[in-house]
Amino acid sequence: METILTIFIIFIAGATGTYFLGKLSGILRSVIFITTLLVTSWLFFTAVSPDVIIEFEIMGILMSWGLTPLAYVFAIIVFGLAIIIGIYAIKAMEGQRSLNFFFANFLLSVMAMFGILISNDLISFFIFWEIMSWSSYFMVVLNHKDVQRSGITYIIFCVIGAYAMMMAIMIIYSYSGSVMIGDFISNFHAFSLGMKWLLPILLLIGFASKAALMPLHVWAPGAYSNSPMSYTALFSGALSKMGVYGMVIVMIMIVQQIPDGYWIKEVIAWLGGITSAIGTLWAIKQDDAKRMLAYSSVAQLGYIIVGVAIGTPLAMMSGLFLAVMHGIFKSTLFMVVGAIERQTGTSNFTEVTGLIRKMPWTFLAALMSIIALAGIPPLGGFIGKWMLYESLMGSNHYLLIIVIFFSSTAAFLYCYKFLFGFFLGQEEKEWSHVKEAPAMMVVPMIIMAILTFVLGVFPGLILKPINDGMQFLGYVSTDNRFWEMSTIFNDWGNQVVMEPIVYTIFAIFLFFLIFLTLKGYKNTRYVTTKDISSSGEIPREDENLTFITGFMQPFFRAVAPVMKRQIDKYYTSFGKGLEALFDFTRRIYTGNGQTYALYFVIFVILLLMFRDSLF
Amino acid sequence: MVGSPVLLIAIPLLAAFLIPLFGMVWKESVRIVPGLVLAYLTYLSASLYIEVINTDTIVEIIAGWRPPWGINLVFSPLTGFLTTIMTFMGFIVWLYSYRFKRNVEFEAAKKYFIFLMLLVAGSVGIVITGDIFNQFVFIEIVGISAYALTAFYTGRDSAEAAFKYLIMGSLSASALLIAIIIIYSQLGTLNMAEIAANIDNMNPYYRIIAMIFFIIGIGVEAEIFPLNGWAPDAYTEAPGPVGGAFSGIVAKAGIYAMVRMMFTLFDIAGPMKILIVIGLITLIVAETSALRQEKLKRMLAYSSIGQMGLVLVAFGMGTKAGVFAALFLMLNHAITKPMLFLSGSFLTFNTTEKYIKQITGMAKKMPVVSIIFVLGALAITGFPPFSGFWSKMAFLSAAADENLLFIMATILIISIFEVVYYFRVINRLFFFEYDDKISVEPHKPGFNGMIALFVLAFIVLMIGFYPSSVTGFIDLAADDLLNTHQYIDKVLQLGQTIIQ
Amino acid sequence: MNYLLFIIGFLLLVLIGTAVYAVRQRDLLYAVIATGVISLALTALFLVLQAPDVALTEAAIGVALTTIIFIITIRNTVRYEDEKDKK
Amino acid sequence: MDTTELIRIGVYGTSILLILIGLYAVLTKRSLIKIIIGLSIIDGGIHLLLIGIGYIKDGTAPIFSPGSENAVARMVDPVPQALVLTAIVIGFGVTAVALSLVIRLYRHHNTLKIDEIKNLKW
Amino acid sequence: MKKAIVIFLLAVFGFFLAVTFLDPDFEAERNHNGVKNFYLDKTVSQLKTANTVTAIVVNFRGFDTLGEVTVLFLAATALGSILFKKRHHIGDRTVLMPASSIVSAGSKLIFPAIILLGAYVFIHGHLTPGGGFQGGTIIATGFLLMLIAYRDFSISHNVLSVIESFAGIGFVTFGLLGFMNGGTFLQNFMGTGVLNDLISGGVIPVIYILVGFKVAAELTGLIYTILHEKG
Repeated sequence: METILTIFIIFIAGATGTYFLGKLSGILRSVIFITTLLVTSWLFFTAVSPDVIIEFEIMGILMSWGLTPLAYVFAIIVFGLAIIIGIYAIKAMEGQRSLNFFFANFLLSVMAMFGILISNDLISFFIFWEIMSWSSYFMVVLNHKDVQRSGITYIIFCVIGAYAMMMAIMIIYSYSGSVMIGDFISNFHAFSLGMKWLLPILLLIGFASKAALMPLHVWAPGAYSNSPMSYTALFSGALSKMGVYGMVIVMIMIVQQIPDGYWIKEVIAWLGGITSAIGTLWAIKQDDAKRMLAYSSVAQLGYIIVGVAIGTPLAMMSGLFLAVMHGIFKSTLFMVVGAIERQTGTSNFTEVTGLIRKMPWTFLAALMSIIALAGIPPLGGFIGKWMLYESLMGSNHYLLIIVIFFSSTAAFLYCYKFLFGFFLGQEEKEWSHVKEAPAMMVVPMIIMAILTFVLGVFPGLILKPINDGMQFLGYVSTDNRFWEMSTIFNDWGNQVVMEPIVYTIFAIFLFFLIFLTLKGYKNTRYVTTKDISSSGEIPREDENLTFITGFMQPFFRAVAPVMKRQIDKYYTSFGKGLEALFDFTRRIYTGNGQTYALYFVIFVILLLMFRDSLF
Repeated sequence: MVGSPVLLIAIPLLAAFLIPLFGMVWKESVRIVPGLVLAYLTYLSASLYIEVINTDTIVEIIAGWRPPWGINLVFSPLTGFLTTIMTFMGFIVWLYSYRFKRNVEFEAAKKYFIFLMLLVAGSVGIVITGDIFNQFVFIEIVGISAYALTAFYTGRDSAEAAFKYLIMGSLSASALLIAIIIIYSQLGTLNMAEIAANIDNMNPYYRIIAMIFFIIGIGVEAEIFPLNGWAPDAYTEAPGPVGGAFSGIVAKAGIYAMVRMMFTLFDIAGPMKILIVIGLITLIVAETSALRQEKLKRMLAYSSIGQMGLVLVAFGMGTKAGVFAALFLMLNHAITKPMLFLSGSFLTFNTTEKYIKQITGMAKKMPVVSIIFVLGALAITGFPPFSGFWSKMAFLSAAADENLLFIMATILIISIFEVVYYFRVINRLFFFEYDDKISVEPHKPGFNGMIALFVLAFIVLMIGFYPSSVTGFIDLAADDLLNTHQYIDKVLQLGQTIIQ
Repeated sequence: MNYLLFIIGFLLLVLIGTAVYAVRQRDLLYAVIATGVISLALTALFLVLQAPDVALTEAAIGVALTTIIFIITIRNTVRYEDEKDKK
Repeated sequence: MDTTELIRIGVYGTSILLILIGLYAVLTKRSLIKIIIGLSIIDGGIHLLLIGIGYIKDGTAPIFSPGSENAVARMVDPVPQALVLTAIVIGFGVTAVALSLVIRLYRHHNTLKIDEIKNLKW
Repeated sequence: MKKAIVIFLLAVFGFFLAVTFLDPDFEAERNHNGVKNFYLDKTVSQLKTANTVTAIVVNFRGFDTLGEVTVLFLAATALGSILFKKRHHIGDRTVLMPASSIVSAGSKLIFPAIILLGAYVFIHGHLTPGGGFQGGTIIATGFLLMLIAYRDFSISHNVLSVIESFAGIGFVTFGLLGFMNGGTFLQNFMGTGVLNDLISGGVIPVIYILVGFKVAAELTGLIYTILHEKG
């Protein structure tokens, strides 16, 4: 049997088994769950090759499944993250509600992502896209928190995107008679000019809604912060990348072909830049780690989209590389928050402090990921950002560089906040009982943290598949200047200065880390967070005086005009207005039978009067 | 030869007259006999349908007079398709309501099952008859059974709903009679095929007037916009399974009558602006009204009306693809909406008001029913891999073929509202804590009801995963509807080859 | 031939007159009886228009049965369209 | 204008007027019974119209008495009569159901005013 | 205000109706023949039924009549269902005032005559004007008279129900017999006899008599139900 089909069957069987057998015993559930993930991943990495294509027909439409090199890059993210997060989730979800459903749905999500990646035609792409939408939706509302608001917002944006996409797909099908992505790309020049603009825009709306690009990003904070953290890690790490995957295809293969399509690229790039700036600003303002990371995800996806939209070889490479890196470090951070929440019961910075000694391994994972996120060498984030800057320079987007630079600098603020808020600072009696998270949670985090480091030092590991993917997209693979950075797996270029720099920085960093830790052990005077007796003010009882409270007030005063125009508010008032309008229009059903009879007569008369134009 | 189409009408009528007699002897028989009859009808319809597909359309004449003099029944791939769905759904609704009013009121139960059976028989009659006045009679049969079923509960508001329905039904019957008068006076016949054959000789003005009166005459059953004020009330007040029967059976018959009239009787080729306009308005008004409903059944009712609008738009495109999409939508809706009504009425069983907030957190107490409800909601909103997706896709593809981008966009935007209100209910059901103060007492669903729901769920999944299992049938049905000349020839010429 | 015309004309006038009366009369009992008169006029008209079968049916159903069930309904509910019409 | 023409116009005109008068009652009268009266007036008008369609000049009833077998040409159209027969009976059935609903409504609402009976709306 | 709007709307509607029906073209372009002559011919030559309307109602369009009978049956059942109350007071007719002795006596006198008339009308349905519907209705009015005149006059619901059921079953059965004998539902499978004989027209008078019984039973039951209704 075809491997792809086998993988699907295993996924479905696994999901069913997890759900039904999970009712019998928790261990059985975990075993089936992990086995499914492992077996599918193993099958995928060993037996699926790009040249196997399955074709079949549904309702007269030819569909086809097969792996492309580009999809392979994303599949690495999906399967890698799924296994690690899956192991983490088993322990992390312990004692939560609806476990059977959670794990079955988790498998469905992974299956849907895999399906998206192996779809060569738009219909099956869309089907898996929608399965991904609803399965992730059920995760968003699984915690019974803020269901009607964040859940509904999420599903609205899901379907806005999906329906835009579906409209495009159906137009493509009816105009060209084929739904193959390849056919669409090669026949694109045959579409009329109007369609040439309409189709990519509709498709981009579809993908952008998942990738949380600016006007369509409002679902992200609520959705990310309300789903179980074990899922958010996958959600932000892998699921949102599906939007990026679609955007890569559209931006490179389609938009290229539009006359004056340059403008779409510019607009998307700018939207990406603005998204990252706004996301960063909002991230700084949050007091809840989950929401902060959610906004941070929005911002990071902004970078990725900038890279993809600019579309020069270097920019594309940076976008894809950042996508992988973001998948790794953001999942780690979400897992960290999940661990902290599990151990302390809250994820609010202002409440939890000084966990560094209670949860050292978690801290290590958090630290590494934060460093990667902030883009400090030698971890992976740096390389991606560096490439992004360079490509922006190369393509003369100087203004955009300012925006990106602003947001990545501002990102330090929330990175710091995250580290300090949770781990550093004084210990409180309240948290003295907190223990390190169980090993089954810590180990995946640490593995991920190590991965950020490994990929930072040996980016070639991941740049090789990315390069293949880019060749598939039509790039010529030798921008030598760029390959020089990866030296260990030196398939492409020359030995380079980068290596000593990396090791030096790493040594300094390690030294600094040890120094900090030692210093922390020795010279701390323990007072409670509420104690500010030295400053002369008498605080009120209810005032929370942790460092994190009111973090960066002056900064926010400065950017207040920007932040005041919060886009969710417009959406909310638009939605409210619509609902009020419909509440009004449905009064047309007055409940009086006589009025209905009157409608009857009016309808007849209208038909009689407009018979010439209606018939 | 397994039987003949006339038995589809005769057997239920015979049974309806027999049931009072049986009831005097053995009380349980008033429940069992209708079920046996509906099961037989389903079997008969399905086997006739298969025969029709394999051989040729059956034109059955009645009283020995061939068309256009006698009344004739036409069992073609199209009517057979619809009849099979209707009888099957009738059986499912019977199965669901088998224990209805058990041990409570024998008389009431007897009448309920008689009405239900005649509702199905009347709807089948509307579909298979080949005579416009006969169709009128069947519409009245359906109408009176529907009024009676709507007013079935002795609560306060059911009579109100039935009365509104009755006013609209009577007015529409009058309009239908006027249309029949115009047709008869101009063409001197009541046979559909004969009318279709001679329609070109008719003065165009009278043609349009007759068509208008037909539209409003059938429009009440087909739930088109200004004539559907009764529908939400009737769906809400009727017993739960009856809401399913209305949406799964009666509305389908209404839609069929309408399109048969437009496509065959008046032989309009190409896009029909009128259907598109009416359908779009119906869709928009109904779906937006559903958005803020507080009662579950009322919300489902508006959703059902909206779907009917969508079906009309699809028919209005007038192309093969459009008709295909419309029939596919009808099939899916006929299965999914009863599924929602039936599972919804299990969920709200122990309440009289049926507020949505009363099912808060019910998934903990009634998991299987809730899951089936969600399945129905996902299917009707067109999420893959469930059945509704394929029909929505067929619809959009047909619209794209005709370059109706505006309509595509409108329908997709309206679908967003649909998703919103269905997901609000799903959220209440699954992702809220069960609360004794607002939620109702869970009801232990009966064995028969669960079987009915499982069968429907299975069909939804089957179509969802393997749409080709039904598309072949729909394809034939669509061809049948579009080929007017074939219809005329079959009825008028082949009418002599009387089936034995 | 003219007397036929006369009869038909008379019956038509009776029909319209009674119909208007039935609609305008606020005492429902009178209105119902006026409806019966409409049926009666229709019966005669059907007879004149050479439809004896229909005339018989209309006479039995329209004049007798419909009127009586209307009257029973009125006895069961209210006699006046509005409370203030009660003299 | 000959006699048949006059009869025709008179009958058609009257039926149209009856339909309109009935509709007027349905649309403006608040009493449920008045509305049903209106519906039956509409029915009457339509029945008259249908009979009018079948009428021909100097027609005779479509009944063969001994010796009149050749009168076919002068007979009025029997089909509308058969239709009216059916329609009258159906109309009676609907009226009976409507009146029973009125009794039910009165039982619950204690009024017959249609604009006070609207618990179900929107 | 509302009335003015309604009158305006009705005027527009009436205008369209008038334009449709009063236009000379409406007559001029009519197809006067259509199915009419065929029916008239066949009624005499094949069905041997004097009353063409009866032939149409029972034979040519017998399927309509089956539906029509069903509508009445449904209406009677629906009435019972709609007016259904938990406690049913039988024989407690307070709706109508007690009848005077003149009415009572007169009713008793006239009742057999009415029943006889009704029976005559439906037995001769195929020969003279009238038939099952008319005769059945006349019989029902007879019972109505008795119900009004005598407050304690009662009819067994079960008897009515049995009559109704048997008549209905008979109708469908005769239809099905035609189906088996002649090939089509409601086929006239019996010998048709001679025109204008009492025993003529084959199955037509039989079916019409069944319809008569059914209509009589249904309408009586219907009136009985509504008469026992208390406000």
